[in-house]
Amino acid sequence: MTDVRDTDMMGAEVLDESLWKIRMRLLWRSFKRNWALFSQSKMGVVGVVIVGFFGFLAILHPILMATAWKGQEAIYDPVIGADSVIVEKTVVTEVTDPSTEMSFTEAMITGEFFPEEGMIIEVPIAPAPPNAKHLLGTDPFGRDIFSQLMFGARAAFILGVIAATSAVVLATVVGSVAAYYGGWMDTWLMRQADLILLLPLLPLLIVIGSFWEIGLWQLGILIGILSGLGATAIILKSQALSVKVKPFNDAARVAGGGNRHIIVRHIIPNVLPLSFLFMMFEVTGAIFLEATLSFFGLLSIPMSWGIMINTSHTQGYTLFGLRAWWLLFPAGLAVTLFAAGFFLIGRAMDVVVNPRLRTR
Amino acid sequence: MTRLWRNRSVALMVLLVVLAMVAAACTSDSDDTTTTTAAAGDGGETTTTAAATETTEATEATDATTTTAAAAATGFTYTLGMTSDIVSNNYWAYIGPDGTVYMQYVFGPTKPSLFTIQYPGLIVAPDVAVGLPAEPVEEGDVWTITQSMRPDYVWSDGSPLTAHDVVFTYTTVRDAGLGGDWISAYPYTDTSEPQLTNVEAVDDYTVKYTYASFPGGAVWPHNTGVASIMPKAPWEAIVTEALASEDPGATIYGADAFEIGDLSGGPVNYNGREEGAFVENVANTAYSNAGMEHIFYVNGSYEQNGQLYFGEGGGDVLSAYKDGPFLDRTAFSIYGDQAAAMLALADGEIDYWINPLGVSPGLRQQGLEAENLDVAVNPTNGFRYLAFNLRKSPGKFLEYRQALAYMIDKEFLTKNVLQGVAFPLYVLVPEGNQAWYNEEFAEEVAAKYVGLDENTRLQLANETLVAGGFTWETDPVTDEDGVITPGVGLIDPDGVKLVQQEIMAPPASYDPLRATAALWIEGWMEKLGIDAKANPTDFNTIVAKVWPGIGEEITFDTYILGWSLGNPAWPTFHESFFHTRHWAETDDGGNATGYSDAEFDQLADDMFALKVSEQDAAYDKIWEMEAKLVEDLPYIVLFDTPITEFFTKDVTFPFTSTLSGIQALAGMQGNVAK
Amino acid sequence: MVRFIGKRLLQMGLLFIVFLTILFFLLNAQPGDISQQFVGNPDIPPEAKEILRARLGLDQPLFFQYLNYVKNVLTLNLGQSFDHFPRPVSEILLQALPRTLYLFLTATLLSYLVGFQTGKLVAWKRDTPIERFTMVGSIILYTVFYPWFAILMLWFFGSKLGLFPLGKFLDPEKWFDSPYTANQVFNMMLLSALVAAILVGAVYWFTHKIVEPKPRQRARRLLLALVAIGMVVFWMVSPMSQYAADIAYHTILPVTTLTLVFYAAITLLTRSSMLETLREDYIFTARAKGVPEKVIRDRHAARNALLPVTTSFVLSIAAVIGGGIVTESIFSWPGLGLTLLNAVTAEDIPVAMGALAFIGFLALVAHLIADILYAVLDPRIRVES
Amino acid sequence: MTQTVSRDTPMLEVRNLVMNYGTKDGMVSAVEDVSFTLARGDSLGLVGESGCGKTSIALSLIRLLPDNAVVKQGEVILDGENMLELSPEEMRMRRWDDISMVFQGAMNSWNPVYRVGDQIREAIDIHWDEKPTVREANAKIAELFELVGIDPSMMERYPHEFSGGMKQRAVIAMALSCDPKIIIADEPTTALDVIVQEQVLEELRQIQHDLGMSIIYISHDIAVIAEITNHIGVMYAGKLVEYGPTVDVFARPRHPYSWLLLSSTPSVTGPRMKLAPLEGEPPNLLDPPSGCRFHPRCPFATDRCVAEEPPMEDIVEGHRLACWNHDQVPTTAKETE
Repeated sequence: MTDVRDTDMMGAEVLDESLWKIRMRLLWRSFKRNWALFSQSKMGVVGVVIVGFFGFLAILHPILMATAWKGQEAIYDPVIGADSVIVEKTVVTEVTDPSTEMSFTEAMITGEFFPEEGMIIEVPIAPAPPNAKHLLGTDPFGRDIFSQLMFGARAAFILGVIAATSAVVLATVVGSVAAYYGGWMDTWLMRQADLILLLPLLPLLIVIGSFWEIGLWQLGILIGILSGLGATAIILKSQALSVKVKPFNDAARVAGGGNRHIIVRHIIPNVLPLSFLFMMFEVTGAIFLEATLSFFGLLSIPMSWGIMINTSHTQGYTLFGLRAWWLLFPAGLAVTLFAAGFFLIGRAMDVVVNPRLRTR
Repeated sequence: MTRLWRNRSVALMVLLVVLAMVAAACTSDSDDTTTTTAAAGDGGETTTTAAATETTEATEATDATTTTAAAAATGFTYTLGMTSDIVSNNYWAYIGPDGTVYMQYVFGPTKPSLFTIQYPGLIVAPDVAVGLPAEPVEEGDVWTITQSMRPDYVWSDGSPLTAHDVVFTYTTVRDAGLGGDWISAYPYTDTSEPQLTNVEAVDDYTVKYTYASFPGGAVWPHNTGVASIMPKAPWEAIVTEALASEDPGATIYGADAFEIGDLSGGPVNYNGREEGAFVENVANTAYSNAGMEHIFYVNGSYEQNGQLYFGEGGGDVLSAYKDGPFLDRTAFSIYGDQAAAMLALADGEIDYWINPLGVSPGLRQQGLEAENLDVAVNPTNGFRYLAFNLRKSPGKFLEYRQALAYMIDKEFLTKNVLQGVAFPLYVLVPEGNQAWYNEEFAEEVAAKYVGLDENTRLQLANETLVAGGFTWETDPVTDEDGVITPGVGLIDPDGVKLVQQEIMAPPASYDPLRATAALWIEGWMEKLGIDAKANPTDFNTIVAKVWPGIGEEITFDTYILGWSLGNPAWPTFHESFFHTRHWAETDDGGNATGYSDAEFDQLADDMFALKVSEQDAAYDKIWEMEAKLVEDLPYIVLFDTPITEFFTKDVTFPFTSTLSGIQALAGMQGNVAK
Repeated sequence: MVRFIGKRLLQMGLLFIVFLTILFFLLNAQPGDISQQFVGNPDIPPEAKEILRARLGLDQPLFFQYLNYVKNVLTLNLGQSFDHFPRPVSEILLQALPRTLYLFLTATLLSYLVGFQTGKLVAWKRDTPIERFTMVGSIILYTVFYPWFAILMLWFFGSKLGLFPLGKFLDPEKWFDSPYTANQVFNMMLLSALVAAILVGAVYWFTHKIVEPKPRQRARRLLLALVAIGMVVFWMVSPMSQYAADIAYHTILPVTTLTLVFYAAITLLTRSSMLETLREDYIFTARAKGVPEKVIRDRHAARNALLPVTTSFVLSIAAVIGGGIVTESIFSWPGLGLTLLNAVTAEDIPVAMGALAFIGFLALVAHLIADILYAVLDPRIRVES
Repeated sequence: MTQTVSRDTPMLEVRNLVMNYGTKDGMVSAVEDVSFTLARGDSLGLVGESGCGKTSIALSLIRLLPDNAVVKQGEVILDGENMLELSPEEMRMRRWDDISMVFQGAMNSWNPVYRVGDQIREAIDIHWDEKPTVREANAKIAELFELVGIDPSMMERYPHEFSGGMKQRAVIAMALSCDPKIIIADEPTTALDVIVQEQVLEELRQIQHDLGMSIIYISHDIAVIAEITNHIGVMYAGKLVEYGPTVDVFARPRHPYSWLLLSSTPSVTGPRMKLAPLEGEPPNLLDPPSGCRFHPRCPFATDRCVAEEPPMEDIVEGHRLACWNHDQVPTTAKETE
């Protein structure tokens, strides 16, 4: 956190060079230094690689849709796409070759309630196992899993960014204000934070999500508000408190800076590094909540990893286990890895932000 | 360091608990056998005594019913898997506010009625009543029905079921102001049409109903005649007490029916539950219909105990069976998860999985692969549809609706998009309702749409729109090969360009079929030059927008929902959905589209004026209404899914081919055999 | 200390009521209400809807509904369920409580005990393959998508290996003629655990006065063995044992699943807490005194590392409860979480609100217990009180 | 190898001790070829700037070095036994029994969650030949507490209930609890305020005098060392540069570093002098200066100092130092112009 302060202090002393150049240079220098610290942690690098991979997937999806899959939206769209591999089967009493024949029962399942021997019925194949056309197969509705996975990555990033940004912005403001003003404002904000911290977020969101229509943005902001007023606010407040007692605040006040000026110019910039750290953990939390709520079918989102799991679960494929592995594993692993990626980055960033943790 | 113990004590505590459990587990086997022997030895007596000593609450439950029922049992335990628990043990509440399908599974077969609908032929036949439903008689201002009842029908405790029980049921419903299905069963309110003003016992076995106006087949017998009859003896005190209380309904619904010793007049009686785990029904050994013979003929005729009730009889037999109960006990084992229920079924842990939605595709696959399972596939009594708002442009323009009907390729939607889990529909009466279905007509309607390619569809739709006076900002263009480039910016006959049209449908997490259909319909609408937007909307939000309450403006564009239809033996839903008097904004009724057609209203009213004996005339009216609807298209009926059910080969049902499946008959607890 | 906790709880309790109020208005402002359930059935006339609305009090102005709600909360019956009408919400929640408590306590205690031990050992074995393996495993378990993990567990142990039942908390066949309700058995199990805990506490309390360590230890061992034997004998002779065993058997998979995830979190936390503690001067002092390494680890380092782990317990309560909902849903365990889920699907606002309030209340109580525990563990706080 | 132990043969002999820290950037030679002896009942002060290796020597003596530290060579002979060759388990039993320690930060030397008495008893339980009962141990602790001037009832209290001085006294009591041969006092008073410092030092001296044990004082404060030791070793950059009787070294510091160090310290008792600053920074031990490690800062440095490392030589009997130009060092403290 010292780096940002340096930037700030030194920026004030600049005489002949334009300010932004110096800031950029300092930023670059501090970035290099921090990256050196960060990359000491192998786990952190693994985290960056994982997140980078998902970032690549998220970007790849619109590109593929615009190039390789152009004109094939009907097949590859993650939501309405469906691959119509349709096979004609003959209705027979004794099925000898399941690829060309079907039983009366199977015929009835297709809606032909009065099947007759020798009838020819078209049946689609879904979920299809991975093949050249669908790298990860299709889901029970014939939709391309790989496309869904990439689309889900985008949804995850959007959610993570909204939740983390709103949480950290709110928490930074709340923490700074509570630390700076103290008094009843502090008491109110901190008790409120304690309460949110204690209250299980998931049941609350389950209740809100099932009675209200909640989409990706609403969920992101909701999570942001709840955690921004909660745990994150507490931690950022204690950080702000430690910054508050630093002499440059007095200097600023002597120089005639108002309260808001001091909060905005001095306290918040110094709290920011820790805020960034919390953004990482925030993303982990938000993606878990989204996936869990989607798993319960409580969100109005066209497609996400949670919905993928929900679909295979409600369609009854989860207990197929390895037989339908492409329904069971990609989405679950994606949520897990994505969360792990940000968690690992967060842990490694912790070392950068908290000098106490550096290896001696 | 002495403080360290607190940490260790926790460890020890847990260790102890674990040890205790292990110990208990070791002893459980031997205990198990002794208990079973005891229970088998002298039946329910052991159980109930134990219950009386161990639990204070259960003391009152030691009543004759339970004991006799359990003691005399000789059959088998019919184990059903169920994915949700019941919410009450009170029959009043089941017909009232707690009317879930799971309540129906457990309590449906516990109360008799004057008439019942006999499956699979959907024939109205006597249960407690004698003979066919009595004809309504005009007596001055009012219409009366005098129905005689069987003198030999008894409750599960052996006491006779009399006309006083019927009167008691009606007066309780009326005086306590009970709602829910009680109102449709006994339409006592002054807004009811026709109002059931009185029910009296002419003698012990004759009951007389008084209606304020003529009761058509839909009311008699199809509401009141098939309504549940409650036993007076166990309930009288509670009802008297309830009527004196602030909210009589709540008091009646809140009573613990098991403690009171509610009686059964059906094949089984409720025998307690373990919340979240299982519900238990036991055989009603006093069941009056035990041994009753039913014969359904292919030609639709129905014979009961050798007596012909419907049709001319003769010919091939569709289904013949005798009433039980053959079981000893029905156990509803509750699974929170569908997959778990399926596995339990495959493992033979349960005999049948009773499930209102049928089995999902993945589990169906597992079921088909399981050696020990049999399957029943049936059509359901319902459909999913797209509804227009006929109060405003463009929904109010017939050609707009017709054009869209051309565009929606239901075959493609169900086969290619929905992967064959659904089948297309063209008329409202479901195919499975054989007695009422008009296959010829349905095929005729379907023929208008089936097999058209997209270009032809577009061409037909555009022609229809042009005929209706619609124009485009950029007109559709047909090239020399006949390929049409869609138009852009559809303008209605009043010269107003269409605003964005919203298609509300439940989100994919709630119902992927409807959500997906909405997205495809969006695409088809766009081909007509309409700016459309499929909007995944919470079920509640759709309902709130479609039925905002009396006097509220209804502003939706289109929505996709599904109907599960009521009584299949006398379909009245055409009237509910499309009669002008059921407008959502005036009546909060089923007519959400705002469809209003004098001719249709007349047909519906005519149908309501028909008696149950005039089923052929009713059939004709229904298909006349259908003919209006396929032209006017307030709904575009989309598709439905079949219901697939699995059961072990150990159990036998008298028939498995029945509308909405075995679940609609509460698992046939009265007829199942092992 | 006591006053500090008390004041804080009071403030939070008041805020909690404010939150419930906001939630009440939020939920009641949502589109539609429970009377819509009849929309699905064309046979039910519109009057039925009005009757239901009147019966549930939904026809009254929102503010009156709120006053009624406050009255119900204050009288602790929490109103009547819409879905299970007219059952009081409190009854529904109390029915589910022992089941949730049982799951929650077992999983929490197990994960803390095992997680703490593992974290301790792992911190001690820094830079060994065991450490790396445990760390990677813990991070995976910690970040695993819990519902998915639960499904995998169910699939693998329940379906594939067939070792454990697939969901449910008892086997109906064994319970048909049971003289007990499941809750009686749950309560007995919880009670016996409580009694055992109290007895163990008493043993330590009374032997605490024996000054010399050796006889003290001997006395403790003897008495603890007596308690253990007592428990075992109690359950062996108890007619409830077969039922308790059935429940215990059904508990294994959900508890293991829930435990594993929190176990990972505790392990990670304990490890970093241990590493911090090991840098403290008093650890060096202990070494200089010639204290054996194992004693340093267990008595000096771990005892202090326990403090931040205890604090984190407060933070994890919310998470365990959240995980509990998923567990209950996937393993068909009819506790508070499943009650909540069922209530929200059935639009049962009173039960949903009640369950949420109850869960919040549980969290507050757990928080209080954790605060007290912390005070007991840390003499610096204890003495001040 | 049996030796008769007499007052004359040193009880502790450190020979050519070399100790390095392995770091990411290379080896740091923290202790370089240090030898000294300590007789029974004697007290030795080790003085030097922070980071000069004083504490490293202490840690080498009790063999509680950090994981990355390696004793490259040398011997630590206590009563004829090389401590560096003992097995870890044997060494553990020697700690506190033979060599106990009073630490720099008494504030943090106490485990906050256990009673002070219990923590002392822990050492007693481990090291007394016959494990005492709690009563016996408590009696001993009470005795020690009285010796260091604490109310014996305080042993039932927790560390946070002690004041800073009391904690330090209690640490001393703990150090005495097993009657060790040597006590290493590493900056025992740094964290205390001046008055308490004096008291604690006085007590330490008294105790040492009364009990006749040996003490190694480690301090950067040469005045403290002067007050209570009879031998002094001056360390610079991991090397012992001057060693001798305290009186001698103070009277006439012969190594330029000692001379500067003494000059930079105000003396309460001695003549008033102007303070001479010690200029420059201690060297980087990753890459120590060639020759004499002090040469970059030495006012008397010559080419030889850069090229050759001066050996440790007896200048006067019992007074050794390592400097090529020790005769250049003025006899009086440096005066600034």
